[in-house]
Amino acid sequence: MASPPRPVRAAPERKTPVDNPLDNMDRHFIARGAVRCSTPKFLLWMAPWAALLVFGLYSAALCLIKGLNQTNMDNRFAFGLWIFLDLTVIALGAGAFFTGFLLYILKLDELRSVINSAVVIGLVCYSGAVCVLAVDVGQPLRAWFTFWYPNVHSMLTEVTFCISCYLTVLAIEYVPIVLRNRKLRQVPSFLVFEFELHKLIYVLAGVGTFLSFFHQGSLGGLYGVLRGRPFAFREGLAVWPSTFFLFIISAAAVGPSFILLTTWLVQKITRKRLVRPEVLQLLGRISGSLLAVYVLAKSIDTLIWINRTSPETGFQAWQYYSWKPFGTWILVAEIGVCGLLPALMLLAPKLRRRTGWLVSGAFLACAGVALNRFVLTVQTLALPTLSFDRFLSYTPSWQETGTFLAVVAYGVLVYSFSFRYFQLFPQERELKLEARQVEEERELVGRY
Amino acid sequence: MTLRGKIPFLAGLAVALGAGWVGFPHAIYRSRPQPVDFSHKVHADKAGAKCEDCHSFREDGTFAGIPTIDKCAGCHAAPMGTTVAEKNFIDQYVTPNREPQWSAYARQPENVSFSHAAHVKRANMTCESCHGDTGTSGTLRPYQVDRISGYSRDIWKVPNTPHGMKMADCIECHRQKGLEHSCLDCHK
Amino acid sequence: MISANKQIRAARYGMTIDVDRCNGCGACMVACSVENNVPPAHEGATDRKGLTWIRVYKVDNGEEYPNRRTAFVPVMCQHCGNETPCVHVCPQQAVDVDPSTGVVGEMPQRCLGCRYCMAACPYHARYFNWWDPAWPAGMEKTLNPGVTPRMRGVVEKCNLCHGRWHAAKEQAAAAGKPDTEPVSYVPACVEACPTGAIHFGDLNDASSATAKEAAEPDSFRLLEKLNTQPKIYYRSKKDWVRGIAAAPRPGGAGKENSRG
Amino acid sequence: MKTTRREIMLFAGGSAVGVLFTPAPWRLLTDTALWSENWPGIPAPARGEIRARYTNCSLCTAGCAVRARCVGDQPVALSGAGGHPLSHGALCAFGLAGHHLPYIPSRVKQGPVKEAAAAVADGIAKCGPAEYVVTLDLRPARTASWTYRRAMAAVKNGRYVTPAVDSSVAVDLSKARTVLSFGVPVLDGWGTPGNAIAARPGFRLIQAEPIESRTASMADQWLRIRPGSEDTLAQGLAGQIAHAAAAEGTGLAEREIAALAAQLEQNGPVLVLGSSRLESTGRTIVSRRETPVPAEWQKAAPVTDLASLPDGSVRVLIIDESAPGEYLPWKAIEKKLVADNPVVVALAWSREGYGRHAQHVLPVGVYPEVAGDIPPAIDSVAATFRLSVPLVPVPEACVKPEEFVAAAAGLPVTDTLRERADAIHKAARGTLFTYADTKSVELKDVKADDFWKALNAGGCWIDAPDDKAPAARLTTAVAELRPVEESDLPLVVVLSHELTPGSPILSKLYQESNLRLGPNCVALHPSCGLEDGAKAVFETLLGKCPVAVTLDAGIPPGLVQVSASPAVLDLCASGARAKVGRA
Repeated sequence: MASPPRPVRAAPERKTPVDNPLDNMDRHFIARGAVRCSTPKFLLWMAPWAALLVFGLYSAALCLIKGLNQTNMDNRFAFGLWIFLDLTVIALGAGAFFTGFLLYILKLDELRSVINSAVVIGLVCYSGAVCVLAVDVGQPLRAWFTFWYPNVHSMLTEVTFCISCYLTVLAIEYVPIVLRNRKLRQVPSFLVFEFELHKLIYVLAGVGTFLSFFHQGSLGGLYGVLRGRPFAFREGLAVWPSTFFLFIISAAAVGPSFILLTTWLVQKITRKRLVRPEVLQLLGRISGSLLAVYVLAKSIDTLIWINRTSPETGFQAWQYYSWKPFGTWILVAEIGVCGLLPALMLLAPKLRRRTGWLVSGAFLACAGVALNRFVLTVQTLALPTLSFDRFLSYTPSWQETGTFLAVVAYGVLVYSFSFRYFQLFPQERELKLEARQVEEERELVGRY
Repeated sequence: MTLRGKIPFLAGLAVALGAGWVGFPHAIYRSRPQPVDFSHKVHADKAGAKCEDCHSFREDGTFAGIPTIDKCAGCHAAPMGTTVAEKNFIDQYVTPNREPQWSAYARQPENVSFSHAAHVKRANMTCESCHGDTGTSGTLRPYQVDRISGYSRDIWKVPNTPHGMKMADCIECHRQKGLEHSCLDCHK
Repeated sequence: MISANKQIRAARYGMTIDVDRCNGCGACMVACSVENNVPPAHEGATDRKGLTWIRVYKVDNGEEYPNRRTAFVPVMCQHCGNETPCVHVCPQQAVDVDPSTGVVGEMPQRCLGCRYCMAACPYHARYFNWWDPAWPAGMEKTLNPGVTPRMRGVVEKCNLCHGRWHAAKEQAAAAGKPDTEPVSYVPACVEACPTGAIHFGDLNDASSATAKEAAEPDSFRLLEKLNTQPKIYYRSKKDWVRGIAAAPRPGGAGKENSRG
Repeated sequence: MKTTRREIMLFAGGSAVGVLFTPAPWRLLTDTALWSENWPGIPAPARGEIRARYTNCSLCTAGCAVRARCVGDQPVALSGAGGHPLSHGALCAFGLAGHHLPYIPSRVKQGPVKEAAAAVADGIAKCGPAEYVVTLDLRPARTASWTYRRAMAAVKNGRYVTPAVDSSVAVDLSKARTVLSFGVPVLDGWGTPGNAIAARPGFRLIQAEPIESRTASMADQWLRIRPGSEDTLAQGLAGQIAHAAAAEGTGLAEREIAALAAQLEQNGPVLVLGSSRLESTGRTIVSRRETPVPAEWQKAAPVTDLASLPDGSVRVLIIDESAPGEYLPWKAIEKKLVADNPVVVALAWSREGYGRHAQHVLPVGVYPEVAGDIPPAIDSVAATFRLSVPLVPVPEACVKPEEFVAAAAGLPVTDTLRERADAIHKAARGTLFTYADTKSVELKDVKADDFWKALNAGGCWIDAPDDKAPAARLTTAVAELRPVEESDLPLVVVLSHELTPGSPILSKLYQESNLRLGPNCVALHPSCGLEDGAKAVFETLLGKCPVAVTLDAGIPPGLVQVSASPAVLDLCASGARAKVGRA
């Protein structure tokens, strides 16, 4: 993806360098007005990720064919790395629905410049999560039972339904992005289809938002309902435990941060300006304010849990933290360092204007949510419930890690591909033209 | 789009529908002949045998199912009729005292715990209500088994009855009788 | 459901386990595995990847000699009677409570192996088939036809010997007894316990020995405060043993001195 | 007309849509799910009529009464047969899975029967004046044992050797008010489990052993003594040495010993197990009448103690381990063999015993394949006669140990069990207890044939109580702890009494949980520096063997608990010095 540092002026789309025909054989597919690196360079970038993906697929195949004995999970650590991964990526992928929500429902038009990127990220995260889930169950052939004999009381049913529906929505949202590809536009019926689809986008955004709110919540509920695990169990508002709502807020908060983070990353790697800084700052502001709300809610919830919920089940909250290495530091890190701190960083206009602060704020926010999901999945299972239990440890096997990495590789590949051939950042072109004008003016100034 | 343009699409549609509705239902089953050409009818009429004469209960209350060869030998030690089928049966199985490898049409999956006693003795159900007219059939139809799941075709549909022997069929009746409590009522 | 069928008196099958009588011989674990066609361990199996529907834990009071005391606690599915944690988490109704017996049943053939129920169970009484079941050549002849072997990738657990329940029911039917007859059988572990530490019966039937024992002052249930209302009652005259019903000792203490 | 790509795509699209409206995809979805219920490798249990058959467990001398639930003729589950006056319907973990034994992976399936017979005959012929032909019988006092004794009497220089167990002495738990046990697993497999449990309320149990065993945890009092100091404690209590000295040697407090001594004074009768230093009081240990044998058997070789044979003197050694009994370390046996190629034949069903050392290993039937009687248990005051009856057919390749030995000695092969039964019937004492109906009848009211039938349908003859039975002494009737051998290895061995080999299902007790110590496993204190489950090497002066480590805070530092499998017993006894190092 990284393009050679060539003077911007030298790259108006009309005269892209054709010195070597091999160099840019796919240029007709590249969006008009965008400059991308040469094909070999692109392939060079993709190769290692593809290799990683293959390795990952191999380890996943092992788990499917030989069974889950390939993992280091066991009867006590029934959930492991994979569930942690699912919860995290789905939280990070929340940017897709939330940006859509802000853009199409709340009419926050500045976000149009990142919505496509957001959709791609969402698609990557969700499809990745679903694939890993399919490996994680012992009998994938029976996965459809959940749809045929659903247990409506189970949070997992809610999750399964919403995620699979929302994945479809994302796929539909992804189609127009594909169809706007320079080459595909030439097919008239595609253009029509794309136009029709685009009229749907508000509906899709609405549906997507609704679905997402639900499964983000039910993912939280997943652990909140475990009355057998006092460390995770939370009291309910209506039919849902508090974690249901905490997950919605945290996901909504961290989604924009993750988009901010990825966009910044892409800009760094490609050495291009893709969106105006104001957009990133806006994302930061949204993320920050929601994060503040989350931290507040989380703190209140934690206090209630420490002082009422947990003691009522016979477990003194402090004793959870007496099992090393999971000391109280983890609580501090989760709410303070990775919650309150980034919230303040992103809310302070001065800091926000500095890319360094902005980005590290966003990063901390993401880290915080990841930590939260880790605590809920891994620490919950590690802690003893019976008085004669042991405190357990678990390290994933290479097959588990491989499958995990496959998702990462898959994400990078899909994103890189989309970035190269589709218009992920509408502002990219105008930003480039501006840059050129600035350049020319400077020259004029220089001449006289 | 013109009709002409639609033709390939419609063709594909037709082919798929045909294959799916006509070809597939046959292809999915493997057919296996029964070892002996046995006639329930003859035994019912000539020998005046009732079902439970051969398909009996054991002392422990379990159902014996298909009778063993010594039961047959009880009458067929020597040919009673003149049919070739009977002669072959005696030569191949009775005389060498070899069990025929019957295939039970109504054999339920391994995880089903079906109690004939509960249905026949307590609920006084007739054999026909589940097994259809097998008891009066003149010949044994070939045993058809699903190629993938390995379950008998009768599970899906018992010939000449409105029902099959699927879980849904059991539940339907149990629900009417208010005897549906949990999975492990009928599963083991 | 049950309401539709008045003549069945809803029972609550339960157990009382006298911890003071248990000498940790493991007969119950063996009898259970034999009865329920639980396969021998795969060579890769450990005490965390094994299949033990009933598992006897060796616990002690954490003291040093001469005050050190040890006891053995058999733990199987506790058949929770209230908000049964595993039932309402299962996404596809593979777990249910039989209203006519109170037995928490699990259907391996319906299970997709998501293991959510295992995370939900505070008693760690549910076990996952990490391997396909395997018996040494010839030993499959000794399998019990009353219980079907499970396949790899599904969860299984104690169901109070439902195979025996079915057999008892069938014999009652064959003998022409009505369905209202309270089913008379005992699970394999109860039959096997050489010290007679485990008793099984209907907790709803106040006249039954089990119900009486469960009501004794020295009886207790594991993690009672979770309010899962288990139907497995434990008994002991020793205070420290009754203490094990409570939440774990805080970090480190009693970490490695529980074996089993 | 030529088909365009566009038409092909349309066609494909059409069929794709069409398929969705046929049963095919949905049925395939269902079928694959159904297939996952019975995919390859999941056995379907055989169906058939459920019947109960009765026998006696022959895995140890307890010979507990067994009720076998059979499908057709194949036992699928064992349980204790209720109402039995001695075993009280109890069955231990090993007995409960006894019906798996014919299929254990370590089973000996075939062996060089003819070669072995020839070698034995040759050996007997070659046997010099100062050399012996020996039959080693791990479980004496069986009818088969009598055959061996008669055979050895018929052979020149024949000797009948058993692990020194005196079958004429019995322990009467019901008489004891205090039981002082030196590491004897009174409540964990010793004697007849059912009987010990039934008698338990009647006595106060004091368990003296270095590690809190299952018995110790159930005892009224547990004395944690230094390993190997059992004798010292016994001497102290017997007043042979001062309490101070005893305290010094055992690591107990002096007043503890004094208190204990006083207790034994007041709270008699006292039964002492595991030490012959200390007298049992009252009639808690009595001599037991021999189960009648046919008169013509009396011309039999006496029981010889292995130790009494001179080293390098055994030319032919036939070991019968068809019935598990006390295992003599191979080292002790080996040095008795002649230097120039001795003949050693092991009659075994498991490769894990002497089969590892003998040059001829012959397969024999295993419980519940073969008929055989079980000698009365140590805690059975009355003589008994009960048969372990075959429930499953024995493989063709197997030999009958008695017949093999009898043939070697040129003895006629007869139905010895039936002869014994008739001899008992002739004596016309005692009662016959039958399991199916849990009834007892006077033997004199039973016809000989009915007696024989009853024994084979699951029954037990129990001798009439013998009130004049004189009090006796346990010499070494209970496996006595051997003294610490001299060595500077850091750890002291404490054997745990686990019975091996057993059914693979016993993995529930060790591999899949840590309830018991598995074969070739050692338990150490967490401070030992090894990790839980680590592979390690167990080493004594006599050699080394690979073991798996279990960490257990219940084991005092400096001790190592080892499960007594043959491989381990070849290396050490309780109290021996050992070390456990990384593999």
